[in-house]
Amino acid sequence: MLAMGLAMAAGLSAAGPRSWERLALQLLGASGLCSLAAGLWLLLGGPSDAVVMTLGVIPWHLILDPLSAVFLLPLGAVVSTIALYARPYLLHIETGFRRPGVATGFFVASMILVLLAAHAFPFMLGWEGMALASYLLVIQHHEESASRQAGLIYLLVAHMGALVLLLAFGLLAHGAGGPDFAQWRAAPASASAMAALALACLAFAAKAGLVPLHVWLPLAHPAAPSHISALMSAVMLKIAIYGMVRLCFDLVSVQSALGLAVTMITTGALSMVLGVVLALVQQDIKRVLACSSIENLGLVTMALGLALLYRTTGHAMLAAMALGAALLHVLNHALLKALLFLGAGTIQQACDTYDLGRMGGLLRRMPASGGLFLLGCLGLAAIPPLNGFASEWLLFQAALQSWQMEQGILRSLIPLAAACLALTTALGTACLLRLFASAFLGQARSRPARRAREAPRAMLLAQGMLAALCVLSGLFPGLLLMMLNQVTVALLHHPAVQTASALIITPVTATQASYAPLAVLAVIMIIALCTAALLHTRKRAALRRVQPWACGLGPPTARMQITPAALAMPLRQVFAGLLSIHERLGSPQGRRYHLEIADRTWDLLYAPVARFVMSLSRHAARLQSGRVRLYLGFSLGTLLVLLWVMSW
Amino acid sequence: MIRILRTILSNTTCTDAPPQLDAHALEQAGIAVRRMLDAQCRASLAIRQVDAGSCNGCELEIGALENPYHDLERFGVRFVASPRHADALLVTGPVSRHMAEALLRTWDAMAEPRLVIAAGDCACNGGLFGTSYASLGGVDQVIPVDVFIPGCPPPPERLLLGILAAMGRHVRA
Amino acid sequence: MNNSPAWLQELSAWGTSSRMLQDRILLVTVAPEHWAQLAPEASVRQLRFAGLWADVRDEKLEVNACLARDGWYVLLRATPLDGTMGLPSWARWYPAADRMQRHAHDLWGVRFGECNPPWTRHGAWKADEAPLRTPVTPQERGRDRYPFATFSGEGVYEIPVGPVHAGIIEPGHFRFSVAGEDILGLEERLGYVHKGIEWLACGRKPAALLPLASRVSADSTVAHSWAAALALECALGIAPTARGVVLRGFLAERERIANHLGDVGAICGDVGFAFAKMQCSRLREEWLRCQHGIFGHRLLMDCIAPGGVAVDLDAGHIRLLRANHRDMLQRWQNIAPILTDYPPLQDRLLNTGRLSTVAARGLGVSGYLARASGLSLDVRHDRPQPPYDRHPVQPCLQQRGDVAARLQVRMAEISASVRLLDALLDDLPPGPIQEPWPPGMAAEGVGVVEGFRGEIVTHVRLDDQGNVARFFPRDPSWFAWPALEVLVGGNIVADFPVCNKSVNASYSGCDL
Amino acid sequence: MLPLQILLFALAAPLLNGWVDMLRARLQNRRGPSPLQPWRNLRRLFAKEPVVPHTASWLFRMAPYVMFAATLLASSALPMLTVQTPLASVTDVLVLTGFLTLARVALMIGSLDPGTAFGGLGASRELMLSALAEPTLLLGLFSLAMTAHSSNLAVLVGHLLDTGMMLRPSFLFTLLALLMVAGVENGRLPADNTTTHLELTMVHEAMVLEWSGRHLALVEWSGHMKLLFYGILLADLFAPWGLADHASPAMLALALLCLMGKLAALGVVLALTEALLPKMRLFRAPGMLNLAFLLAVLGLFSHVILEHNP
Repeated sequence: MLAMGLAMAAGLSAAGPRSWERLALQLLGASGLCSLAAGLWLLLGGPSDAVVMTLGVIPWHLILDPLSAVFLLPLGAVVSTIALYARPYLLHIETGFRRPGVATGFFVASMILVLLAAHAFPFMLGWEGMALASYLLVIQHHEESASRQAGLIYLLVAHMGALVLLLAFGLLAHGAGGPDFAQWRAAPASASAMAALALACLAFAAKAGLVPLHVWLPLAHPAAPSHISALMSAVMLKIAIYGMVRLCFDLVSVQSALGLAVTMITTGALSMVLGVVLALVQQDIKRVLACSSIENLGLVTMALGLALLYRTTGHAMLAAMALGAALLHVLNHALLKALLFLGAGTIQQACDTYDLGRMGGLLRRMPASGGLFLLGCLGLAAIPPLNGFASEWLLFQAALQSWQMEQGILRSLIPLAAACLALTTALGTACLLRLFASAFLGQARSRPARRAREAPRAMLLAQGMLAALCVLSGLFPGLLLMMLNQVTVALLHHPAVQTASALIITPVTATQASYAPLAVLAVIMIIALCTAALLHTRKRAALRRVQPWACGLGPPTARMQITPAALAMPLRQVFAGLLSIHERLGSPQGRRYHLEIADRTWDLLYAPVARFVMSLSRHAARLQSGRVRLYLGFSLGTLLVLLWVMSW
Repeated sequence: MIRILRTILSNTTCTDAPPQLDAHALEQAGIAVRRMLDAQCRASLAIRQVDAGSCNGCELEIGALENPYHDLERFGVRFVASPRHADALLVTGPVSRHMAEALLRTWDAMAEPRLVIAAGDCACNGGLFGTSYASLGGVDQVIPVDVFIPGCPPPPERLLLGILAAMGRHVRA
Repeated sequence: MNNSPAWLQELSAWGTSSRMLQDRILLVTVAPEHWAQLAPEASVRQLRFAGLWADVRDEKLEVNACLARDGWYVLLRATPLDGTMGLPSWARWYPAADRMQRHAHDLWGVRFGECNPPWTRHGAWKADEAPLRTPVTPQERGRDRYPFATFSGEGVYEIPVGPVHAGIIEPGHFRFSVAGEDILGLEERLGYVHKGIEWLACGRKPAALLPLASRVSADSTVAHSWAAALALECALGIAPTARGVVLRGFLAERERIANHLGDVGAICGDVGFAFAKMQCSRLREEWLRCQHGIFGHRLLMDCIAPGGVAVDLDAGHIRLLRANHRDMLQRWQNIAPILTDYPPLQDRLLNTGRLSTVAARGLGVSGYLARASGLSLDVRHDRPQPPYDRHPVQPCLQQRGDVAARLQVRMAEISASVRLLDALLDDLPPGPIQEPWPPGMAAEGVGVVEGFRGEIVTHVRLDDQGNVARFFPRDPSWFAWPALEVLVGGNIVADFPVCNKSVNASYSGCDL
Repeated sequence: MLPLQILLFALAAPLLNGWVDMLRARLQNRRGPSPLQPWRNLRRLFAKEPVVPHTASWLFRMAPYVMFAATLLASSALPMLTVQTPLASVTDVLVLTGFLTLARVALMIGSLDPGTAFGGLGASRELMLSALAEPTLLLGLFSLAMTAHSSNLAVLVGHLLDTGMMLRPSFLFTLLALLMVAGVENGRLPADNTTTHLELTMVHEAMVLEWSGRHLALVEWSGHMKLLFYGILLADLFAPWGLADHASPAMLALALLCLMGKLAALGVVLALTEALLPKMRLFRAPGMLNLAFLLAVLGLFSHVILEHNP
C-alpha cells in the first residue's frame, strides 16, 4: 500500500517542476524499498497467510499473500536500483529527456496494484494502467518513426490482450457470481471457468511475449530508455507470469488441465528456442536482451506447464518442484535482466550507440561496467555457480522426475521439453557470449567506443547491487527456495524442494541429486588459486607485452577482428530455417554487402493475416456503395442474427 | 575403409634410425651451433618456420622431415602455427628486404627462451642471391642466429641433425 | 611465314617489322601508338596472353608482350615514347596482364595506363626508382601502405593471412573480406620473396645462368633450367645432343611426378586425410632418394647444362630406375583408387573452388589448372619439341574445374608420366650428353617448356660478348594467382587452404 | 581423498593424448613420439616466459586458470576408481556439464579478447559446434539419469553396476550420440583436426594462437583433461565394470587396471577414426551434431517408451 502510494507520489511529483525530479526519484526508490521490505517481511516469518487491506468504502480488497510477495521482491529490487540509476543516466541523455517520471511512477504503481489486487476490478485497472504507462514510456522518443511504430504495435497487442482478459474475467465472474477473487476460489470447476482460464492465459501469453505473440517485444523494449527497459523486461513481463500462476494454481480450480498444460509446455518450448535464436542474430544490444526475455519467459512458462501437468496427474510434490523452479527463475531472471539492461544503458551512455557493431574493447576502458556485465551474462547463460544455473538445474530435476508419471505419451513429452531446454541453454550461452564479446572484448570499432569512459559511480552502484544480489542468489539458492516453499505449500501443499539450507539444495533425496554452489565454488577457487600460486613464483611472474600476432603484418586494425554478425554467422546458418535471411552484394563495384535478418513469424503468420485483413477491408469497402436500400438490408440482417443469438 | 586399413597394415613402419649425433657428424655436415636451448627443450621443441625469401627448395626439404622416413615428431619436435607457441625459429632464404620486417615481427612475437636456426646456404650467408637491392644476404643480418645448417637445399638428414643439435641432444649423446 | 595461320599474318600486319625468332615464334615490332589496339585485336582472335616484360636495349626502354595460340607464340615489342615512358594498359582485355605490367613498372619504371599501384615493390626502394635500370638506395623498412580493396556492410571483416603463413610454405599476404564464413573477396599481395633474380642474371655467362634459373622456383628447377637452356640454344642456333634431350625429358617427367605426388598428398592433408598425406609423402621420399642416388641431387638442381645435361646414366642406373618405376607404379595403383573412390574425401573436394572454363580461358591459365577446367593446353602436346616429338603426350582433361578435378588431373599425369619415363629409357640414344658451347654473340631466344605447373616461357637476350643481358622466366604462377582469387569466391574460409593447395602457385616464381 | 583424485586425474590426463598420438603415428607407418610427449611439452611450456598482446585485458590472463580449474573440478567429480567420489554429494552430472561450459566460455572469451582475426574465427566456429554438442551431451546424460532415477553420478554408476549391462536400445543410441559429441568437443576428426598448421581451417587451435608459456600450458592441459573426462565418462556409463565400491588397495589396483584397459581401447578407437577419416566440411559438422542430437532424443524416447520401470 505504502509502496504504491509512494510510487503514485513519485509520479505526481515528477509532474511538478523540474526541481522535484530528484524527489520523484527518491520517492520511487522508497516505493521500491517498501515493496521489497513488504515482500521479505511476509516471506520471512511475517503473518503466515496473507495481509488483507480494504480501501474504506470501495468494496475492493488488496491482499498480500506469499505469491504476491514473491513477485514484489524483484519489483522492489529493480525499482529501487533503477531509482538510483536513473538520475545520472537521464542527465546524460539531454536530448531525449522527456520527464519520464510521471509515467514511471504510474507504471510502478499499477504493477503493484496488479500484484496486490484481490478483486477483478483493481486487477484490470492496474493491468490497463500498466499498459498505458508503459506505452507512454515506449514512445519516449516519438520523433523516431521506429519508436512510434513500436508503440503502435505494442498498444495494439496490449489492448487485444486486455480485451481478451476482460472477457475471461467476465466469464469467471459470471460463473462464480462476483468479481471478488475469494468468490472465484470458492467456485466449483466448470467448463466456462476452463474456457476463461484458457482465454486469460492467452492474454497473459501476449503480455509475456510468448510465441507467436512475441513480435511486439523486440520492438517495444528497446525503444524505451534503458532503465525503463529493465523495468519492462525484468518486472512487467513477470506480472503476466504472476497472472498465470494466480489463475492456474490459485483462483480457478480446474482438475483436468491437460490440454492447457501441454499447450503451455509447447508454447514455452517454442518461445525458448525461437527467442534464443532471434537473440543470437540481433545487432542491437537491447534487442538481444529483449529476445532473450522471450526465451526466459518461455522457460518459465514451460516450467509452469510442467507444474500444471504434474498437478493434473496427481503428483503435487513434483508440481511444487516445477513451480518452485519457475518462481526461482522469475526472481533470477528479473535480477539478471535488470542488471544487463542497466549495463546496456551504461554502454549506450559511453559510446552513444546500441549497435553492437560499433562497440568493442570497452573492457579496458570500463573495467567495472565490463565486470558487472560479464557477471550478468554468465548468470543468464546458466553458468554455475551463478544464479541462472540454479533455476535451470531445478527445472531439469523436475523434468527428470517424469518417470513417476503413468501415461506414456505425457511422459515422453517431458523429455522433448527437456531437449528443447538443453538446446536453449547451449544457444543462450552462445548468444550471451557473443553479446559480451562484441561489446567488451577486442578492439574498439568506432570512434566513440575508442573514447568511452567509465560510468558515474551511482550507475555502477545500482548495477553492483543487482550483481551482488545475483551472486548471492546464485550461491545461496537454498535461502530463496526456503521462501518459495511458502508459496508452493500454500498453493500445492508441498514444498518446492525437500531440503533447502543455505549451503545445499536437495530437491527430493540426496541419492537423486543435490547441488551445493558454495562448495563447488570453493573447490574451483582453491584449484585456481593453487595453480596460480604454484606458477607465479617471483622469478616467473614477469610477462612481456607485445603486439598481437597478425602473421607478420603490422598490428591488426579493428577491421580485422570478427564482427558481431560474423560471430553468429555459423550458428545463424544452422538455424536459417527459423529466420528469413537475405544476403546480397551491391554497388559500388559489388563491394557493399547487405544483410537482412528478420523473424520468420512475420512472414509465416502475420503477413498472411495482414493480407487477409487488407483484402477483407477491400471487400468491405465494396459494401459501402452508398445505397440506402442496401444499408437497410444490412441492418435487418444484423437484427435477425442478434435475435437468433439471444434466443439461443 | 577396409582398403585403407589394408594399405596401412601392409606397409610396415619405415622410419629411419635416429642419426648419429656427435661433434664429428655435425662438423661433417657443416652445422655450426653457437647456442642451444636449455634442458626443458631436450625432448620437446616447437618450431615456427619462416620463409624469408627462399626459392621453396628448403621448404620442400623441411616438409620432408614430416614424412614417415624422417618422422621428426618422434623426437618431440613439432611445427606450430603461432610464433607464440614456438621455441625455435627455422628461417630459410637470404632474407629479402620485403620480408625483413615480417621476420623481425615473428621474432618479437616469440616467448623467451627462443632460438633461431638458419637453414640453407641463403639463410647462412645469402647463398646464390647474396646481398643486393632486394636481398639482405643472410638471416644474421636481421636477427641473431644460433644454429647454421648449410646446403642448397640442405637434405632432410642434415636438417634433422641441425634441429637435434639446437635442442642440445648431442651434448647428452 | 608461308604456312603460318591467318590470324598470325593479320596480327603481324600491325607491326612495323616482323621476323621468325625461331620455330613457330614470331617477333613483331610495333609502334607505341598501335599498342592499345593490339590487345582487343588479339583477344578477338582468341590469342592467349602469355607474358609481358620490359627490357633496355641500346639505352632504349622496350616492352615485350607474348601472345600464344595453338602452339604458336608472338612476341610483340614496342618502345615507349621517350617523354612519357609509358604505354597503354592491356588489363582491360587481358586481366592477367595487370600484375606483369605493375611488375615491369616497379622494376623498369615503364608506366602502363594512368594508375600504377605497386606490385613487386614494397618498401625496399622508392616509388620513382627502377632498380633494373638505375642503382637504388635501399630503404630501411619504409612504411608500406598498400591500397587493399575494402568491402563495406554490416558484419564484414577482414582476415589478414601472411606473409608469415602457419604452414611450411612461402610467404605472401592474403586479405580476405568475409561475412562470417563466406568469402566475399580475396586479394593477394605478393612480392615478399623478391630477391632480384632478373638483376642477378645480367652480365652472367650462359653456363652461370642455369644455376640461377634452377632456383627461380625449386619445385620447377628442371623445367626452368630447361627453358633457360632452350632459350640460350635457340638464340645461338645450336641443338642440344640427342641423348641430352631425352635425358632432359626424363628429368622433367621425374620432377613432374615428384611434385604431383607432393601435391596430391598435401591436398589430402589439407582436408585432414592423414593417410593419403603420409602415403604420398612416403612415395615422394623414396622417389627423391632414388634421384639423389643417381643424379646426385634430391630435387635435380643443376642437372641441366647449356647444350645438354650435366648428368649421365649408365646401365646400372637404368636398371635401378626401371625397378624404381615399377615399384612406384605398383604402389601408386594401390593408393590412387582409394583416393578417387573414398566418399568422405571426395565430399570435401567436389565442387570446392570451381574455376569455370570461361574464367580459365579469360585468365590465361595453363597446366593442370587449365586442364582441370576443360582447356586442352599442354606444351608437350601443342608444341612437340624433342623428346616429345617421338613420345606424344595426350593432355589429361577434366571438365568440372574444382579441386577434385585438379586432383584427378594430377593423379592421371602421375601414371602417364611413369609410363613415359620407361619409354624414354627405352629410347635413350647413345652419344655425348653435352654440346660444346660456341663463343658468344648478340642474340635472343625464347624457351617454352611444360613444367609441372604448366607452361614456362623464358626469354633470354645475350649481349655482344655473349653474356646474359636480359633473363625473364615467366612462371605459370603469374596466371594461377589471379585464378585463385577468382575460384575461391563463394567458398567458405575454411575451404581456402585446400583451394590454394590445389592451385599450388609458386611465390618465388613470380616474385623473382 | 579429494586432492588425491584431483592430482591423479591431472597427472594421468596427458598420457591418454600421448597414447592416441603414438597410435596415430603407428597407423601412419611411422614411429611417432613417446606417450610421455604431452608431459614433456607441458614441462617445456611451463618453463617459458608468457607473452601477452597489448590489446588483451585481464580476462585473457585469467581465462586459462578458470578453464583449468573448471575442467579439473568437472573431472574430479567423476567416479574414476571408486564409485563414491568426494564431490558426489554436492554436484551432479548436470553441474559437471555446467562446469565444462564454464571452461569453454573461458576459452572463447580469452580467444576473443585480443581482437585478432583468427581468435574470432575460431570462436565463431566453436560457438556453433559447442552450441550443438552441449544439448546432446545434456540429453544423453539425462536419459541415463532417468534410467537410474538419479543424476547423482555415484548413484547413477552404482545403479548401472548393480543392474548389470543389459542390451538396451536407449543405451546404444546414447552411446553413439555421446561418442560423436566427445569427438567434436575434443576437436577430433572429422569435426576438427588437432594436427593442422592451417589457421583458416582450425577450430580449437585458432582460439589458442595468442597464448604462450604457462597460459598455453594450462589451456593444453585442460584439453588433455577434457579428453580424459570424456574417456572416463564413457567408461563409467557404458562399461562400469571394475570400479571399486570401497577403497581397499586391492580393489583400487584392479580398478586402475580396468580403467587403463578401457581407456587404451578407447584410444585405439579414436586413433583408428582419425586415421581413416578426413575432416568434414565445416557446415557438415552441424549435420553430424544434429544426428547426434536426434540419436540422443531417440535414446530418451526409447527409454521412456520401451524400458520404463517406475
